[in-house]
Amino acid sequence: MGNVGAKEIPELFGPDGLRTDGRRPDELRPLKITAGPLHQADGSAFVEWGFNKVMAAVYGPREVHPRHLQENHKAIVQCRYNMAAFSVDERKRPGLDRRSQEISKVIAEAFESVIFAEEYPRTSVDVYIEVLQANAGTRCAGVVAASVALADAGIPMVDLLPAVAVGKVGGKLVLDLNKLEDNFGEADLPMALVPQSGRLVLMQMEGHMHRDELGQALDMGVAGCRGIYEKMKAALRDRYAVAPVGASTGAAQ
Amino acid sequence: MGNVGAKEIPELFGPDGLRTDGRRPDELRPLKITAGPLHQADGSAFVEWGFNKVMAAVYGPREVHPRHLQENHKAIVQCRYNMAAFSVDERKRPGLDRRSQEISKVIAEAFESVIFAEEYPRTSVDVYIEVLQANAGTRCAGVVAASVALADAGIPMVDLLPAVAVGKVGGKLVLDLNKLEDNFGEADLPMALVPQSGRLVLMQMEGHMHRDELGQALDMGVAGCRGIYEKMKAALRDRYAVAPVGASTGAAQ
Amino acid sequence: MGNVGAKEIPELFGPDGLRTDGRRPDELRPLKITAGPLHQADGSAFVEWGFNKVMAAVYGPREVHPRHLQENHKAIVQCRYNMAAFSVDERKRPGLDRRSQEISKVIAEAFESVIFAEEYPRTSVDVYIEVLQANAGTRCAGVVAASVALADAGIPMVDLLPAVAVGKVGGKLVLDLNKLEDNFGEADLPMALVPQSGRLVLMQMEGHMHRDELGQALDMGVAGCRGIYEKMKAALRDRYAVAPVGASTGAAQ
Amino acid sequence: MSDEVTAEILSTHILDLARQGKRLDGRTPDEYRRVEVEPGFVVTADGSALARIGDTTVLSGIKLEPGKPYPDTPNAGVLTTNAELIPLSSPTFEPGPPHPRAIEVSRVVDRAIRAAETIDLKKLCVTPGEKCWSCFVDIHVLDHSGNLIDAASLAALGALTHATLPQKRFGIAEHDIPLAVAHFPVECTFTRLGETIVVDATFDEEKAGQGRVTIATDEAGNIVAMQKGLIGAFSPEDVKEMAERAFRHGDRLRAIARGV
Amino acid sequence: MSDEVTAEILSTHILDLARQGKRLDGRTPDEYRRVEVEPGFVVTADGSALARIGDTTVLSGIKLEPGKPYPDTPNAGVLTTNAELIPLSSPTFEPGPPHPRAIEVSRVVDRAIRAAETIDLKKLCVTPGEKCWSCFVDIHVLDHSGNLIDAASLAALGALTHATLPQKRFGIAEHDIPLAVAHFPVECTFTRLGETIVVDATFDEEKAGQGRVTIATDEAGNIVAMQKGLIGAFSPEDVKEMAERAFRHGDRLRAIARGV
Amino acid sequence: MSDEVTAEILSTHILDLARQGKRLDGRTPDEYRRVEVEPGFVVTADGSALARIGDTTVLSGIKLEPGKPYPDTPNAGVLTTNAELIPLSSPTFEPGPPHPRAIEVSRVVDRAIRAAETIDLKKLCVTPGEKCWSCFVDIHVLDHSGNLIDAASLAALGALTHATLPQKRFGIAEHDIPLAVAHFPVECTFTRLGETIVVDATFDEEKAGQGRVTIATDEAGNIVAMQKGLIGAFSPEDVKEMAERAFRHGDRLRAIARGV
Repeated sequence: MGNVGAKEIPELFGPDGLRTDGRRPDELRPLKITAGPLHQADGSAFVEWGFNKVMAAVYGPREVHPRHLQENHKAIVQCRYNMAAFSVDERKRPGLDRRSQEISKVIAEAFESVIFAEEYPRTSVDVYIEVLQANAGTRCAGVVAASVALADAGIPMVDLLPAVAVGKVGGKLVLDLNKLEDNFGEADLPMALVPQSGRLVLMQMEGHMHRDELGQALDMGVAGCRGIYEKMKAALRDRYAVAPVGASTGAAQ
Repeated sequence: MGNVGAKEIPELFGPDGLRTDGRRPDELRPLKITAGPLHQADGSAFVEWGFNKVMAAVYGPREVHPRHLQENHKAIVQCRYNMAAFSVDERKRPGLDRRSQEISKVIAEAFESVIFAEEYPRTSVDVYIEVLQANAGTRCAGVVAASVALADAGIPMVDLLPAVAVGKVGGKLVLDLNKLEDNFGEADLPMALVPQSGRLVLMQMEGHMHRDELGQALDMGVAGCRGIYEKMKAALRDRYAVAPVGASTGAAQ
Repeated sequence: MGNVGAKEIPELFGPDGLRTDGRRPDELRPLKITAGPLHQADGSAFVEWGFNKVMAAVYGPREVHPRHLQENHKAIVQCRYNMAAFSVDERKRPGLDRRSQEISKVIAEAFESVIFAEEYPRTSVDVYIEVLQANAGTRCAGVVAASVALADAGIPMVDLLPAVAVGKVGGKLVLDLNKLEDNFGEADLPMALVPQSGRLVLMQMEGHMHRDELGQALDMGVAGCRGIYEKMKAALRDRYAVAPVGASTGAAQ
Repeated sequence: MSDEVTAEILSTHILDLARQGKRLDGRTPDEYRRVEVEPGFVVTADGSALARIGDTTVLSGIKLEPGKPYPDTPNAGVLTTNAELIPLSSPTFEPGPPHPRAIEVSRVVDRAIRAAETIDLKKLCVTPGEKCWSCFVDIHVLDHSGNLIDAASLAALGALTHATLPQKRFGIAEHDIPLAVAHFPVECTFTRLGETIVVDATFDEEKAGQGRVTIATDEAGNIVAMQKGLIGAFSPEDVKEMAERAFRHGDRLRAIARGV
Repeated sequence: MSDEVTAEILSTHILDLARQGKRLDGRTPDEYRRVEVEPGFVVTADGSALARIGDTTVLSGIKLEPGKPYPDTPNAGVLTTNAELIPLSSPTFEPGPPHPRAIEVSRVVDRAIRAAETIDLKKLCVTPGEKCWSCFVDIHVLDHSGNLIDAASLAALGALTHATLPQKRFGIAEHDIPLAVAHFPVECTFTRLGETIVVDATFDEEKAGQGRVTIATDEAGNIVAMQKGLIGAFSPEDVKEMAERAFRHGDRLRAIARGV
Repeated sequence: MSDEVTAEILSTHILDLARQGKRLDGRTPDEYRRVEVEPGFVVTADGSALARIGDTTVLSGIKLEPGKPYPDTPNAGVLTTNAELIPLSSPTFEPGPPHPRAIEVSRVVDRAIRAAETIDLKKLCVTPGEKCWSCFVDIHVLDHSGNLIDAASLAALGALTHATLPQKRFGIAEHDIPLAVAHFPVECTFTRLGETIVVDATFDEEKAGQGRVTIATDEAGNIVAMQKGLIGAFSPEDVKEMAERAFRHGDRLRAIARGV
């Protein structure tokens, strides 16, 4: 998207109908989730997804900073999605640009939609997402990482939040865009699903998608999310398998 | 003023002694004041003056932000004079530059000189002035708009604050400079008058004005303010004529 | 230091072994300390050292700003080391750059190491250092000025804090680098001494100093500090000699 | 009664009404307030429009200036969208650096304009890699009674539609020419009130709302941008239904913004 | 007794004295404290002066650097005035971005220098539209015992009067030449204390004051800048009378700043 | 028991142990926790390394870009070091502009790299005064369990050691070449606990500490940077002793960072 005036569009499908990285249209990139890699955070997760590397940490429920944001009847979720200077081809100036601030906002709202916020009035649940290596799909990787980190921190939630983008590439709908597809595709539709209710709590879209394609795109994304959901649960099971509950509490703090 | 090294000075008076826009030296540009155009603000006014378009809104008396500015025995006035990016020929970067901050300060002090501030201790009266289209004289237009907005909000004041600039153009004193006169004139002297006491609560000046000219310039400005005062009162009368008191309260909030 | 790729290194010692400004290797530049030159500050000092001119002022113990930095059992020291725009050859943009922020931090920590902070819980001792004319060694001049200002303000301390840099120039260790030596020398080691205990509370170093040279460099710096210490005490004696205690209190406030 | 309690009661009432398919101001769930777009409001801008949706008022002004293409798009002009939620327009807005909600408004509007290829940025390139036109879309909220995104989108589209390339001001040509607008995206925003999803929520409805979805459509049957915001969740079926509603409203809103 | 009460009592006393034409430090209403200007205080600056009015001390330093003319004044150099009200100089100043009162000081001083055509900016143009000298007037307040504007104005004028164009530093010519100063504006500030209007108010008088007016005059009988500040009001007659007083004081202050 | 009281008790315990030459985690005063450096962690960087000291984890990434030499060093490339103490890594870090402690970490690491002439900046000059490579060393703290400076220094050195000049990305040459690393400085940080001075303090030890000294050494027997920080004092003898310890640890840390 957004590459108006850029170079020629490369071929994005092989003669076998497979994508540039050999995937089928509805196939995810390799996804590896590690729960609890950090020691200072109350909960954490590291996600390697395609060529993305994303770390998430959760602190809280804790005192709200700045204080005036505090709410009397519930916890608030504050999210900071940040890209490391070296995570992209051209060095990114440190600090949150407008894109990062927008993503931080929609991710915070997504999690606030599933957390039992009333249980911790006057507190903040702080979600930090650091993109260390970026290759398309970092916001979805961030949501997946943060969701596992929240579970690792023991924050009560309706459900985990798997997330994935559906894109339109060379006129076809595909799941989980890679960087080339993101650069030269026609549409990008990231979403995050509450598997338990089948509803979306995060959804953005940019590009061109015909009204007739929307239904199929959503269905493809929901199916993708359900696959990711299994990997998230497995990561949390692995976390407890390695370190039994009593020990893990210590390790996570 | 301030156009050192700029192009040649154009002719600013016709052979008939009239100005480039056909006005006599002591004649105001067309001035239209609308009280109460906004729905969210506690009081508001829209001023079209020559080619200026200025909106003002008032909120308060309300809690002071930031808190440490609060005063125990009186209300404070906070003013934000801002120019829209598209209000001038060359796009202005959003945000308050130094000029806007200085103007905000002197306007706040002008209103704090006429408001019965002791009636609302520990509160703030917030005055917002937005210049949407600028053509010389925006600070005076802002004072006029804000003053009507304060009255519309029901803030108790000694009096309304008419304001106008007197300038020196081609060696002659004139009232209410237009943009051409402002660019190529020799002096600019904006002022705001308390009609009831005949005193000035805002006055700035820049340029060259001989000591012998000051008295006449002040007299011309005071007379101009008295004319504007009538239009301000009429605008407030119109506001109540259209919507009787009970209804207008609702509309203004 | 840090002049990689710069012009050729000039000769830094004469045939008589003296330095470009005629000093012996262990000789200080002329140093003049004036205690109490300012009227608003609770304590102040002006230091002219070589071609440096540095003013320091102390306010406090007073309320902590911002409030959240307050400590329940002791005073904190806040330091702002700042260079005037015109204090250096190329105009410096106003405001604290990263170097100034680092120096402010280490100076604050140096003073917090010698002040009886427990005597003033929940307060701040604010130390302001303004470099008006810079010529190498401004942080040490700032420490000397601030230390005299603290004494002038009557803040209880273990001892005064003399400070000086030792450098390595043309392979030799020298005391109190001037600008030319600082630009073309091999190492710079500023330090601040607590004369009473013989310990250092500020020490930084940059450049190349062989492990065998460190001991001699520290000894040279300590000896230099002891000389400066005498001048600091003399400046405080002069302050009280001119204005007897009762009177000086008034003058300093 | 504290403000918080009053707001709580109002929200409950709004949700009660919604359960019956009703709204506080008498509208149906799928009904917009009165929509007006007044082009040319500001003559100092190279294009401008004032959009009103009920009591919500948003002013947009376009400025075009000589600039330099981005290195990765050497053949295209530069488009920048900025929204200012100035404190004049609402008691809930404070002075200071742009709040995330202001950034969201500008980015959602920007995304629709950009993705729909509203203006052909290649035509704003003068010398590839060297010189181009920079197009600034500035959005100034004046009165915030809810549904800022739709109002901002209409104001921006209205302003672009009537904008001119100020070739004369910059001594590039003798005459200004119209900025060529190729596509006409409009945003349509929905708010969940219980199981009812209403269009064009008022400020009070937004406060009672349980999630918001904005869908931008173009004149050719494409969805060009979407944004789910605030706390709440929507099923894929909800999204499909909202998209159809967005297309229906889109045609009318587009006509108003274009003044045709 | 709280600080607030003490200040209140002091203000009342100052106003009582003023009613009798008296001041706390024994001056008459139209009398300045001792005024001194010491040029050349800082050798790293291209011009500098330390101005003292009583206990108020302000240092100004000039820096001249190669720059680029503004597009709308291609034949003129660039003048920038900046005042730093650093927290060293007063318990009432805090660290942080420039406070509006610091901005006001710098802008009022700047306005007088600029309007009086103190330095002929055209002479600072090297190549029209391409190269010029940028002249920075930096004002550093060291001790704030009231009347900062006048002290800042004297320091700036003193610094400019003795400044040199550093042609050598920038390899432009073999020798530096003096910066040509054409006019000599000085500011004179008045404070209302009841119906008495005093010149050169102390910090305590400023706190008790009911409005402030600054009038800048040049050596040729022109008023070049004015600024009314703080809470208070002045009649046109007050302004005329202050202007005459400003001209009387101006001649003496000008001589001190120029060192003649 | 309040957090403050708990921390106080822990600090007292740490100081008690130190008096007996012991530490909470069983180490001797002169013992580091396990040290690991993993190069190449981030492929988008031109060089990167993840350094772990016990639970402390720091990631550094190098980026090289075409730039312009500074006017005073026309024959040298530009080196910039930046450390981000992001709130993800510790409950004590807050979002916002760089805190002085983050600035200190970046400046101390930068000072060692620069003074040791780790990379020959002259080789990064392409056209004197015109074109050069800008080398950015970005340091991202991920897990802060104490001794950030040493971990940051190891990560930065590890990243530089394995970095390449991205000539291909910028169309300068067909192939990338390794960034030539000439020297290998490492920092070694000491913390006073009573009269015992320990190396590689944990977060809790730092809180109990009475002063900190960092000494950077190179492979040739030079001290290239030092920094005393926090509240506390050290005798010249303490400093000499710490320097000798820094050289001993330096050889081992250097080998780990270089991966040799």
